Amino acid sequence: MPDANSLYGPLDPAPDAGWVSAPPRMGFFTDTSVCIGCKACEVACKEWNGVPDSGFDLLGMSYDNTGALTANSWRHVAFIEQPRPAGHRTPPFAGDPTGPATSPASATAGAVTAADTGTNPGLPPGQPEAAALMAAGPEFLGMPGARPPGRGTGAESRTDFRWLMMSDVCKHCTHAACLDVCPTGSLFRTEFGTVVVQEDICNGCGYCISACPYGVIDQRKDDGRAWKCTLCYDRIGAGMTPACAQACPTESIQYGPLDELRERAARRVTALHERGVPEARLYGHDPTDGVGGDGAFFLLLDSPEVYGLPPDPVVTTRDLPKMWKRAGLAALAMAAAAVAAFAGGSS
Amino acid sequence: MAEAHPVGFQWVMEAKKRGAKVFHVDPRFTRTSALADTYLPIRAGTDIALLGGVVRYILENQLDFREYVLAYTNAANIVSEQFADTEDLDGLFSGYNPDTGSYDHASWQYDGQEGNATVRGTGKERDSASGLEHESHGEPVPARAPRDETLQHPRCVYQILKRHFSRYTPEMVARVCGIPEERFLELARAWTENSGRERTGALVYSVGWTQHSVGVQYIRTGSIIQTLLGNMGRPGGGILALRGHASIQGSTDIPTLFNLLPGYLPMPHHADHPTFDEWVDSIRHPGQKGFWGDSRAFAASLLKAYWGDAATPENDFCYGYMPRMTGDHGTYQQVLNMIDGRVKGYFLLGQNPAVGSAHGRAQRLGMANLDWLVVRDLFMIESATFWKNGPEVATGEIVPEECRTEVFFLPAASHVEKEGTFTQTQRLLQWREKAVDAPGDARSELWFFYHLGRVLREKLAGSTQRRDRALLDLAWDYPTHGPHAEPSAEAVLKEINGYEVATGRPLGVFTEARDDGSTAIGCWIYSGVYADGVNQAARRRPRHEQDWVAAEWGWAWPANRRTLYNRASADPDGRPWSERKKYVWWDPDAGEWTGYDVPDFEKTKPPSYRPPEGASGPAALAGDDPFIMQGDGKAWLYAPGGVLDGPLPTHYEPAESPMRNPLYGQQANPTRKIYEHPINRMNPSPPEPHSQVFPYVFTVSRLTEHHTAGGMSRTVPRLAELQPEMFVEVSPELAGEVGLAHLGWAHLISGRAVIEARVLVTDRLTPLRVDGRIIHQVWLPYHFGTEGLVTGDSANDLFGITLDPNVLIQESKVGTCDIRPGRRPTGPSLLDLVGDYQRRAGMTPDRKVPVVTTDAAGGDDAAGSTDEQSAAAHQDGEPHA
Amino acid sequence: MGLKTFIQGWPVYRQLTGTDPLGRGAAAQSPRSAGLTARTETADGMARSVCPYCAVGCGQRVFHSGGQVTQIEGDPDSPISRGRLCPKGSASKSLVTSPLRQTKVRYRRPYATEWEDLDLDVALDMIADRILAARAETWEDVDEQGRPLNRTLGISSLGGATLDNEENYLIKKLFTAMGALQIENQARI
Amino acid sequence: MSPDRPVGDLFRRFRERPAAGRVNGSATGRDAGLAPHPSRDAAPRRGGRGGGEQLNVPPAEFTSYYGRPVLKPPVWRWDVAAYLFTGGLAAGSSLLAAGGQLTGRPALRRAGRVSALAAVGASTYFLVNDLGRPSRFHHMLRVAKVTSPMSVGTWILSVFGPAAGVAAVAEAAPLLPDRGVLGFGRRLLPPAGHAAGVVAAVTAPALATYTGVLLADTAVPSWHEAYPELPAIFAGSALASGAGVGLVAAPGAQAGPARRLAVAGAAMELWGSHRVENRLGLLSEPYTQGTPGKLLRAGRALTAAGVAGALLGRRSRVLSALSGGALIAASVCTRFGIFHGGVASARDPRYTVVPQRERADRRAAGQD
Repeated sequence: MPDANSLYGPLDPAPDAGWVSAPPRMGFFTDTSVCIGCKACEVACKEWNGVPDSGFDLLGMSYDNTGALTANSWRHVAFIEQPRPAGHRTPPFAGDPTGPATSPASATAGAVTAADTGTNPGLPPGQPEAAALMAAGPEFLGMPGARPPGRGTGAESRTDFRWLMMSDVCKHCTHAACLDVCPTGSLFRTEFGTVVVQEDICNGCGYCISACPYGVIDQRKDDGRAWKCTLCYDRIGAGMTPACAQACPTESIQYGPLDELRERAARRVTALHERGVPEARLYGHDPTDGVGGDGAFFLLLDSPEVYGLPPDPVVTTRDLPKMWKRAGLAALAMAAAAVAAFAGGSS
Repeated sequence: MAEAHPVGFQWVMEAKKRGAKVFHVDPRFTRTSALADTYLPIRAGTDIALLGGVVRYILENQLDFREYVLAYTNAANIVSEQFADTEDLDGLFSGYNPDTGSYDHASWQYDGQEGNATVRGTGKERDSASGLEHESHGEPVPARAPRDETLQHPRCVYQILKRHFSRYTPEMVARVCGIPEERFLELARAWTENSGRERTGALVYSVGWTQHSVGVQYIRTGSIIQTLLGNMGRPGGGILALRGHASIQGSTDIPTLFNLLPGYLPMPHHADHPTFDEWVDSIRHPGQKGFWGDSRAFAASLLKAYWGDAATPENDFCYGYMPRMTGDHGTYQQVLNMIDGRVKGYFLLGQNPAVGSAHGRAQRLGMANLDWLVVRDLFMIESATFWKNGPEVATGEIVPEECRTEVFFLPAASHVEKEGTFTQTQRLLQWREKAVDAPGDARSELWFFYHLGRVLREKLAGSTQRRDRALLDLAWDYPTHGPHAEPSAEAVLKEINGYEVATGRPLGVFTEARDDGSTAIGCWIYSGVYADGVNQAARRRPRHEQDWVAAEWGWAWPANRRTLYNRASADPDGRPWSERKKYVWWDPDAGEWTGYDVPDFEKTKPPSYRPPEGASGPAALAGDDPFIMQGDGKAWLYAPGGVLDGPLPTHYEPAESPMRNPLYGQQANPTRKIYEHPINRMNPSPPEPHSQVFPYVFTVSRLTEHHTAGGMSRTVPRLAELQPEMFVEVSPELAGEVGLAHLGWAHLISGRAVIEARVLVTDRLTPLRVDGRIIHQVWLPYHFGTEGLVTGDSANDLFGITLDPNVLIQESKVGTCDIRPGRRPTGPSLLDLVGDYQRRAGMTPDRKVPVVTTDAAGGDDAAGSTDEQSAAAHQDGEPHA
Repeated sequence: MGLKTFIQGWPVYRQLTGTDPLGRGAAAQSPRSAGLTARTETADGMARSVCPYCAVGCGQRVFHSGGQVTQIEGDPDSPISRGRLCPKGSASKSLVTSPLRQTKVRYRRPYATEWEDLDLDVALDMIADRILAARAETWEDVDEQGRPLNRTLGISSLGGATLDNEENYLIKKLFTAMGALQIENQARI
Repeated sequence: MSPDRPVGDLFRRFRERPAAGRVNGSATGRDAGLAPHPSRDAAPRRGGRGGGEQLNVPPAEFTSYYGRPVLKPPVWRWDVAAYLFTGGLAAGSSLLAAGGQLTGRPALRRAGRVSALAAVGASTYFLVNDLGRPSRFHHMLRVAKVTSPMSVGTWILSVFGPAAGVAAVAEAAPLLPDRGVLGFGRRLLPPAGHAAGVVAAVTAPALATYTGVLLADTAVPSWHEAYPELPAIFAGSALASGAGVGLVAAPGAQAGPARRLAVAGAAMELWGSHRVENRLGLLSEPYTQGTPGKLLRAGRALTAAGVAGALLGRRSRVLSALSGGALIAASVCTRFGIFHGGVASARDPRYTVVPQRERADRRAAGQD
């Protein structure tokens, strides 16, 4: 039965969605600190789920020629080149006759490239300034004009460099707006606590696309329906591992019961901090966050927005009761006005 | 490694988790660098200088694993007083013959063994790539050589090594490689600190290392370090070659190579091996230690497998049928012969030289001058369509209506449509089960060659020609099955394994081989893969059900040993060097060798065993001679023979370099294989003039998303979309200097070709300060061509043909070029642009590439400042852009 | 089947009567979703294979139904790869099932500008004839000193690194017997 | 390059060149990045010289993956915006009709019922037309989800639609013959029409206001943050447009209620849009700039004009009709303005990242 936290707050989603004696909630933990950017996850996903290609375009976003999560890319590997220290590693270009860094400039060029992903809205062009900051590092947030040294955007020579890679995927939120706004019940909560689009039901109303706070779900053009990661519903139902996690060579993508993954992740962050990687942080692991925690969460080495993730997403349906209340008041006002208009006055 | 072998890289990550420090040396910052603890950018083609620096660091600081070195290597051996080092001869060793560009090895021998040398400086061994034979065994040396266990003798290997590498100082490493001293020292320190009794370090290279004019010596330098540090034959140590094709190891063991026969038996040479006995003795070297002593049995058994009943001891097992080498018959020689019209027919079997081989233009023009070409592949590849849409069609060099080559394209079966074994990069054979039937006309090579042989034999039936006997007497009766009469791969594997002729009993191990015709063995090192009539390569015991060595998964040659020379993981007395690193050891109670792996040693030969006088072959191996395939049972820090370009590695500049060799007067490898052919013009290097016309260094390699020549990746949407276009990676500094825009176009020019690519300006590349100059390097993927879903110019077109002398592998990992903004010209004007560069670089058809360096006056100056010069050069070239 | 079952199958009815009033999960699940299972579970068979790309030798499981490959994924039993595959290995199914694959013999006669079709047996026969002709034309019996050569330099071959050991064995054996010496593969490149 | 000259000098000098315009959102990035060195530019180049200039513009106070939007902008096309209008119009008209029906103003009743049917018909078309799989429209009736405004709306429509239909059809009663089956219909229709008209009127306020929640219940920043106002704006806009119909259709004698409705509606609408354009801080921006800004300003002007006309033009049938038209047009502008304002806020990562980043930083600050 619906829980008190049905719309917001910590919640075990499967029982709330009417699953009696549901199995433990399953999810992904994606540890970007061991990602080698091989894109096996993208390919394995497409092979298993028969996802079409998303265009043959060189995007110039480092080695990212996919661009974003779309209806035709359910896993997306982000690549970020930054002239920044990479934790414990000694500066790669120390002592080399280098000039200023180009990462910000190249990123700005990549920001405006286009790709026909075969989906809608697919991959809209970006803002060069924001791209430059992504490539230079997030320190500038809220401090316009500041140009701390060593960020390679000045004239000094670059010595530090790091190449961030991260395999993004649907977050399978505890409070999934896409699911709640779906008018057909096509998007539904599985017994594993995951969020799945039922392709035999979806009629392409597009509501889920505007509702997703992560910009994950997307519409396939020639098909009209919405598509996204199913966390391989068919595979996990058969006790198998999702295709991407099974393929991942370095265990960057880990699949398992969410509780276990959260503990593993916490241990990993501590280990990294001890090894002098203070920038390591978890994202989407916290059941008390705006979406009640993600079923697919991440270990990041920079702020979420650098990876194209919202820094502090809140599920829109948190405010739904207030919205209905406002609508009710408006409706009453409307009715009252009508009555008054006819009752009052003579002519 | 993360780039080209991601799944193998999982083990590096495991090691990292356990605290291992990972160093990555590469001209460009790759996905591997991103995960490494330390990344060292290096100038392409200078690895020997870097590794030599490490050797010096070890020796100068006495950091070698002395007990190991004394017991298991030839460090104490004393070398002939006739030997002169590169130190004395400014980059040449003693015995150099300028006329043939090769060495007489006599002076390299151990003291008093000078007469023993088999190599006499005729260049013959180079032409027959004899170095390849040593994939599994060393050059002949006498069992016993004079030694000085104190390592003090001035002519002992240890002291020679010390002198030879004395000039490879950190300063010199910085001057040559562009690696700052402190960065180099970080590497040297970590490597030595993590080697020895308690710890081992591993050296992993991808086979781009072999694609240099001194490729073999790169690996030699690595093995010298690993041997000095005691990292050979021990767990967590060794040198691991990451090879790039599913069964490239297998195709070397069972060679489709001109100079080898299965099991590294040499292909007979017309002059050296007129008779069976001379041939066999040249392999087993009577009186020498080690298992090659039995090679008469291996050779006889191979011929028996080839010619069956016709092969008898009386007729030397049909040795007379064997074709003979007269010189270099390698793939590049073949291509030049094609251009000259000397080759009639060409088979391409899952290979795409139009994209994958150096000097693509030569490859395509060669194919355009054949009578007939047979291409067997999964997809329509560039090498099958060169006559239709190759770059030369655009330039008018190939006109379809005038190209006489008759082309047969035969579709091939994929890896799931046939059964058989692959041998992966660690010598492990794995059997593949067949899943489905091949579509349409697609057939396996097994089918094609079996039936081709059948048809040939039918057509020749009754022929009285002597030359046809070898075909008619060939043992060619393999059981077939299915509607297409597919031959049985398992039957062939059984023949490879070898069997007792009388009973047909499969052999269990190569020691069962006989030289009396009673055994037939297709490839002696594979004996045991079909032991007891069981396909050992098909074993798939799950990893959780066995220990970490996983000896019951597949089968590794020889004799299912997973780590070669693992006797060295125990000390001379047979005790593990350390508890942490125990692997194989002597069990005194059981009186046999035991451990996690199959001991790479005679099972019951105790450590204390000493051979009797005059013993030879395996019997001559002492109980503490771990390197059982070597002529003296020892690991060689110094190679008295077998390596054609010197007993010790020496840094030579690449055949095409913008730099003068800072170490020696000799610029490039004096024994490298050069082809003087009008189509094969090499860019000038200092001290020759005009090297500044090609001021930039370029290197090529793989992307994770593509495979070699692209035939298996540009044809697959899943992969094509991930790297959809040919591009070139340049540093911001070079971009600023030349004027390149991120995502704009650039074209690169060498003395052979012009190619264009989209530009990625990235901080992952850096200029290097080398010998007081700034050197810019660019990187390109070599996967692109004109066929497939995504197309682009082929990077390999830029390379010329210069080969390593030992194995005749081309230098295709480093070259010089010019790079300019914008797209390349098309049509005939493209040839004009190349011609213009050739003119300005003085690359006339009659120009002779200097083998031995003679300092041309002003050469150094000419090489001084590339920047202005090339800028000037560009003005000349302007009209063509 | 009747109105009753129809009504009971109606998610709204299940919302009102079941444990999922908000229609989020159990009530909204479609019969198709309820019946979903991995196609590997229902495959006709599974072949244990090895990745065809690089030389690491990762284990592959090849699932097939009705003579078609339906899935290729890593073999978790393999001590080499532990069930993992890189993007290339993961794309193996697309590789072997690609519509771009050639399945018919193609023939380009001299000076032609287009391909034409050819029967496989005819092709094999023509190739055999050309081999014999090339041998006859370029055969070398002995060198100038009368030492045996037994060879032809008129025939070349390149390839093998992507082939099976058994195949390389037959290739080398046959070519050696026909005196064709110029046999090479990627190991030289 | 000589050892004494610092590496990348040309590069640096180039990058320090004063900005020469900014990279626009052009589809190809070829112009961006590092511009070629003039003397060496042999490449045929598209567009003008872009280049490292981006680095010279003051850094934005937020970042995003290659500056790409974090959210997926709504895929809804113009017809959803149009539906917002027609739905409101249907609601307003049916209220007008019911009023006319109950207070004996046949002209208002007739006009209201007819336009209600027309508008709800159009609404249905727009809704179905916007689906990626129109043939699956009926899947909307699979579930009834209070968490999904679209589901709620579907059910409201499925009550309102038929009711409005019957009410409108009832207007045709006088045309039927008074004998036979049709005669029976002629006698039956008016009462049925009455009942249906009332049903429609009762559901009308819900129909008019749920669309506010429809937009607010999304991740689109400027829609979601405006959730307190959107229903009011849409309710007002619906009333105004309904009143507009009355003013156009009804003779002066009967138009009194329509004038009063117009005033009430306009008041609600203006109050609401004023709030969203000022209360939301950064998220108000999209409503004040570009097309959305223009539309909303036009809407406000037209509303004002319409109301003025309605009040002053009592005597003039023409002026009343004109002001009625103005009110209807105003409603169209408002709906499209709100719609596009939201879309713009989703397209620009700034509106997603900045507020969230500030919130996160505040929380972090609060913690330590």
